[in-house]
Amino acid sequence: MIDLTIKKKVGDFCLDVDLQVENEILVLFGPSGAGKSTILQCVAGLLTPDEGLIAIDGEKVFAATAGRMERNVPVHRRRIGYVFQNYALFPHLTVWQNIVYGVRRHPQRREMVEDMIIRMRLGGLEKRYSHQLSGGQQQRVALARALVIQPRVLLLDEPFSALDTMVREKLQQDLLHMQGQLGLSTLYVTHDVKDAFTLGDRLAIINKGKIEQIGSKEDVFDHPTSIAAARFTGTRNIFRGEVMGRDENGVVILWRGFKLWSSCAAAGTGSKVEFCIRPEEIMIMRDDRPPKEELAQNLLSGKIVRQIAKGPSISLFLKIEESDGTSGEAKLARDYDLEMALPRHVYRKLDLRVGKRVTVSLKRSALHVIGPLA
Amino acid sequence: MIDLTIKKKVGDFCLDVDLQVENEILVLFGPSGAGKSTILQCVAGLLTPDEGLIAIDGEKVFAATAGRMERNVPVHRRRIGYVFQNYALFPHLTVWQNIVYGVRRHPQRREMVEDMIIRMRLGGLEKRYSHQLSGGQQQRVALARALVIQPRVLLLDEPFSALDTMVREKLQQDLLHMQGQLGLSTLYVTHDVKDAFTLGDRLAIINKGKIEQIGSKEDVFDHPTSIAAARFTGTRNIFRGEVMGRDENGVVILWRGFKLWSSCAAAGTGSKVEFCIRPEEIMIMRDDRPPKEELAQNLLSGKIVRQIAKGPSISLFLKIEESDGTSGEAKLARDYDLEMALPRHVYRKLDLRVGKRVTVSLKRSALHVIGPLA
Amino acid sequence: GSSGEQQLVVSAAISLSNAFEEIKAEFEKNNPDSNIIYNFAASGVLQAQIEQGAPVDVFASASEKQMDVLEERGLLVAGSRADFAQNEVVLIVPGNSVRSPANFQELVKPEVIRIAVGNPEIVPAGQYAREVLTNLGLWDKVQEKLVMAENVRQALAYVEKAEVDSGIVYYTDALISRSVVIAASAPPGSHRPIVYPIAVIRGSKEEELARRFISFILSQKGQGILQKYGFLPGSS
Amino acid sequence: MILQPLYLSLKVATASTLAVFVVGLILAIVLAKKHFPGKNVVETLVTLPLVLPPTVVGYYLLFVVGGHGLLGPLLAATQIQIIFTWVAAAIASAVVSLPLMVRTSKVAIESVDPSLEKAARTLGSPEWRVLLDVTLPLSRRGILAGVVLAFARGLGEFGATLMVAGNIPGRTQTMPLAIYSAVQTNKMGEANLLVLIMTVVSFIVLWMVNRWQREWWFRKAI
Amino acid sequence: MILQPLYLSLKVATASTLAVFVVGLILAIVLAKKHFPGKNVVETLVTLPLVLPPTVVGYYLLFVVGGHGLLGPLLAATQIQIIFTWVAAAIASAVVSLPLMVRTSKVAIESVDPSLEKAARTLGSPEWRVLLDVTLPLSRRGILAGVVLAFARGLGEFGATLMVAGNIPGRTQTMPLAIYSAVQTNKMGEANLLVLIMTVVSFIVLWMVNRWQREWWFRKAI
Ligand SMILES: Nc1ncnc2c1ncn2[C@@H]1O[C@H](COP(=O)(O)OP(=O)(O)OP(=O)(O)O)[C@@H](O)[C@H]1O
Ligand SMILES: Nc1ncnc2c1ncn2[C@@H]1O[C@H](COP(=O)(O)OP(=O)(O)OP(=O)(O)O)[C@@H](O)[C@H]1O
Ligand SMILES: [Mg+2]
Ligand SMILES: [Mg+2]
Repeated sequence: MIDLTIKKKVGDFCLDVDLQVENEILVLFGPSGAGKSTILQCVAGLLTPDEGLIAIDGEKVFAATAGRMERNVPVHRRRIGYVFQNYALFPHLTVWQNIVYGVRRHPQRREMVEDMIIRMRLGGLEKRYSHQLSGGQQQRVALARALVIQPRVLLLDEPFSALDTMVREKLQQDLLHMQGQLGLSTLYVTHDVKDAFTLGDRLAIINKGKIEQIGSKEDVFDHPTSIAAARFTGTRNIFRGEVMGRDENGVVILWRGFKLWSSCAAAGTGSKVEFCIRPEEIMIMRDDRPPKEELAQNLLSGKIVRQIAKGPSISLFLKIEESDGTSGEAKLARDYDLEMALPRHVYRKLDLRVGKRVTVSLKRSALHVIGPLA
Repeated sequence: MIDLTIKKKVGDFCLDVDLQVENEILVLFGPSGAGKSTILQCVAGLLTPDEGLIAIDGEKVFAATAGRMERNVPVHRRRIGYVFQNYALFPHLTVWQNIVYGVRRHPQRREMVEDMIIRMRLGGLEKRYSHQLSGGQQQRVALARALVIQPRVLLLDEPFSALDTMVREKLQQDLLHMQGQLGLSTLYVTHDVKDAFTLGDRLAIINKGKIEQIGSKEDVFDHPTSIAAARFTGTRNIFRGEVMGRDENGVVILWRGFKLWSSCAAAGTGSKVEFCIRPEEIMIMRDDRPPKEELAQNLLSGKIVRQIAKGPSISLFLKIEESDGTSGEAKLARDYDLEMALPRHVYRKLDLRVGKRVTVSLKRSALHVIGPLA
Repeated sequence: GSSGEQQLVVSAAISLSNAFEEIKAEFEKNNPDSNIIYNFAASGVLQAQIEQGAPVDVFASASEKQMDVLEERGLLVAGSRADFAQNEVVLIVPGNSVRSPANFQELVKPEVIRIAVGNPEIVPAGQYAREVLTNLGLWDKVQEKLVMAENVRQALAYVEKAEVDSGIVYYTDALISRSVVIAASAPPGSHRPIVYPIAVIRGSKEEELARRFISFILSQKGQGILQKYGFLPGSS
Repeated sequence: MILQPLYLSLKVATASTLAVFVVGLILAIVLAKKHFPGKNVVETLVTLPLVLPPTVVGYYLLFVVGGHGLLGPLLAATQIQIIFTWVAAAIASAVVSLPLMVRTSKVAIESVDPSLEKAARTLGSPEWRVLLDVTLPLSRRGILAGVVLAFARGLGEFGATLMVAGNIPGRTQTMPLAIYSAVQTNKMGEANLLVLIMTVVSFIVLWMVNRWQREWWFRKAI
Repeated sequence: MILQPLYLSLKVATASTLAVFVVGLILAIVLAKKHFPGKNVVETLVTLPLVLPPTVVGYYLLFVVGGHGLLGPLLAATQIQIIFTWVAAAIASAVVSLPLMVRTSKVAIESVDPSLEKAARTLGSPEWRVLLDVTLPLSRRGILAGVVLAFARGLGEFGATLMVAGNIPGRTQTMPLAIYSAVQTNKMGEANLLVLIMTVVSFIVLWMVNRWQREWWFRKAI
């Protein structure tokens, strides 16, 4: 368990966070420069917060109020496993020596290191120095070195960023397994939504040194409570409208002449609200079939203006036609109104292409009004 | 244009590749330690191949046969833009000085650097030193520094790995734009399928120092010509079966008692073949509707044994029931037979969960027989 | 040396070293149980060492000044001091020189550009050179030409290498170099007698042997050896 | 006759280098890692023996280790004599070569990437272990350069040595002193021979260090 | 009386340091970057002046720069006299402090992360630019340490200087010579005063270097 309430100023950057990590993996998600690495460094003791409190497994490792330091356990006694963003491998030690470093007095060190080398698929590289390794191999050594010490807390700063999907997924499974067995409190920084989802129990969106939102991963993805949170989790379509009315299931929002239903009941009639929908939740309606009941609402028509293939899925960018028949608003800088993501097979089946006119449904249950959860 | 035919031995690692890059982005894809960075270094001139030939835009920059060096243009005259995997920022220079370094004699350097700083969203950090930057900020400085010199060739070694999706996509668009305008030959190393797809024109799968497959990205993704290529591109389901017969549209393969149709016509009757299907191409059949004609073939039934949420999509792991009614083969180590990926809304709509029995279709058109293209 | 041996530490001016090595051989022949240990350096260095309590039994100085200081400080065994040798000041020129001065007076001639002397501040030979030149009324005139060597050997080296046109050194020094020529001796009375004093140092554990060593040097045999190296008898 | 001073020189230089290695390294570490008032003063004082002529350093040393010096009473009480022994020569050498070791090592220690030291700390190493395991090994080039310079300086030390150790053949006459004596007594043949031997020996030692450094110690690591 | 030697000492040390900086740095660069047969020999020869007693170095220098030495004919032809001038003192100082500069800078240059040099090359810099823009700036701590050591050694140089520069009052009498004279003549009061001045001057110089290094040059960069 990590309990963290700290303030820290570095240059003109201010970190001010309050986090609890149970025996779980908490993913730190957020834009570059948001303060994620800074948080990890504070927990590790590599940076000293200006004030606040850090407790690990109930033990107070740092405490300071108003500039007066009460307690600051040195780094080496915090028993943390830290994978640095830049690896920080010891250049004068071999792979084996790097990994064994933290457990060199341990009677079972041989087995422990060998086990790690197998897990991390580093067999045959034991005698190499770090400059003789590829980027991904270095990253795996860094992982092995941090995990082998059996820490009580794991701090992982993009530990899989240089790894291919196959190795990455295997190592993630290993990590999940290990974490589950030992119940390690883990702070995990990543930029990859998939990684975040695969590994994380909960998710914290960090932005400009503050926590934008924290909660279960589903919550954060589906119900962002701020525009920033919505943006960082990949909710591409964020709009502003006015609540016109409500029924027992939610509200209806007026947006550019359209009436859009949302299942969120948070906002009162007449209020201006931001609402959003993830690209993969926008459904294309087929001309040949009547719309299914759950999709019959929130229908918009538009033209595909751009498309980007992204491997298994394809992103389509739609310019919608206004309800009064004119096309788009002049004031919008971007050339599209909606971004949607389709599986490739759907795209092929529907014979879509740039220029084609389509009708889409912004699924009511996925149309989320941004704001504090009701 | 880059023309590359080289051999290079580093330690016990052997690189032996033959590549042509037109005015396009060629993605180098492959497992950690495959030799991707080594290729870039050879093109840049930072490593000297043992033998072979490298030509950039028709100019021979390296040539050696049988240990005799004929030509080796020094690095600084190759006019390449190289983004290093570990950034290699100058620690004694500020962000501005780092970026301006390659163009410090250029009359328009001020504008060029300012433009880059805006593109890379580095405004306000001009006077910082690299140790005062976050990982992602460092990476963007490295990108800016390499791009500002308007090179004739771009070598990008995982240039976006430390960036969040939003910045990454913006920069990728910028890069695509720039590449398109200048027609730069670009070698782009990434581990991210999405990035590869978004940016790449063609794709080369590198494995153990060799090119496993090279071709248009769709070709490589949909029609891997080797098991390794299939594996690295995320084609999770790779099986071995026997060709039983064929019709005008393809072949039928016997696999564990099932008859599976494939659109590939490559293999002859009676031959053992490997075949594969990507997880997102496996369709769940709905009990309440008759199977559509294109999915009526290749039906398998099985039980969901595991599921992993991966953000917008969910991976399901299926244990299929043998055609004779028994469940699975004892010899298989993994606890599932098929991996499939569903969009979340489908998963929710179908009310799937671990333990549930489902029928799936391995879409004929997506079932690909591995082997040289016909 | 073995345990039964009597060791005698003799701090001697380095200019005495050749003669003293021979004296040691002779002395040890006559006193089989004794072992002479030399410490050769500039007299000033030796003096400083003795002042700071170096375990020295006998001090043989190249100049009275250092001995006087020690005597004043009561570091000598009373009555043990004796003058054991004298020296002369000579004018030397490089061996192959053509325009060299033939005597002290010619030092003022314009073709004599540089004259090497010991630094009068530090080097005893320098003090005597100053006396000679002052007495001859040349000191002020040749001031500009002087190169102050830090020891006599250095002055000698300059002359040997013809870096200077002449030098003023001890007669004994001039003798050891084959590439210099003695042009003239200092006129009698142009300097105080150059006297080499020797004495037993207070606190010596071998006072008796020390006295015997001094007696040997003052004996005919000792004096004979010194004269072989160009020294004049101690008491004229 | 010639072997004796050579042996003595090597002995003195080795002892002095060992002392300088320990003391200098500790000083370098403290100066590189700690911040305290007067640090600048300490740093300057350490460099001072380089600025003063060795003879002068020797003179001041005489005041310390001489029988009538500062440590005189202590030395008398313990029946230890330092002046006119090879130990005095070693001390003199050590004092004059200390600045070389300190300055060179300090720079090397300061240049170690701090993130590696951080990594070692997260792996459970307290400060002293970080020092031994990471900082010092990664500064080894600089430290070795300091040791080489200190050894060479110790081998060639003359002025201070003459002062405190004397020039006693067979006891404290090191090579430089022997050369000095030979030159002073105009035995130029002997002097040249001694210089040649000194050159050859230094050459062999330095060459071995270079080789060792290149071939073994720095073979693979950066 | 005191200002004259001080001024001379600073002049000699500065000139010598400038020369050592240029020559030493070039040597260090060549030794660090190039591989050629006999490199080890060169490296050892450069270190040699440290091993030989300065007086002996001076003695050999006489053979080179003396009017009748190796360079004699050249010097005679050009009407340049070196021996017995402050230039000779500077040369002597330079020779004995060269090893300090070379060894210290070499280590610093070798320790620069090669990937930064590679990066500079990809950005269009030929080798000499890489050197000026990346290698040398990143070795500046080590180079500065070398310069400080060379300057200090030059300030304190005495043995070799004496030999080739002579001790011509007001012309080549540097501080160390003045101190030496004072000590030799037992004028301890004067000697102490001179040492004090020397200490204060070195202190000011070193302190300024330290400050400059900390506050300005190394302010932010690692
Ligand atoms: N020494 C410093 N001086 C000033 N600002 C600093 C310093 N160190 C870090 N910062 C700033 O602090 C902010 C947080 O940095 P941090 O490394 O925690 O970001 P991050 O969230 O890890 O980003 P990334 O995903 O890019 O690694 C950044 O904006 C960075 O520029
Ligand atoms: N100096 C060396 N000695 C021995 N082997 C080396 C050396 N340098 C690199 N290698 C090996 O060469 C192989 C290719 O390295 P390279 O850096 O090109 O891999 P990569 O494809 O870029 O991998 P990654 O995706 O992990 O960065 C690796 O297996 C690496 O271990
Ligand atoms: Mg970070
Ligand atoms: Mg790589």
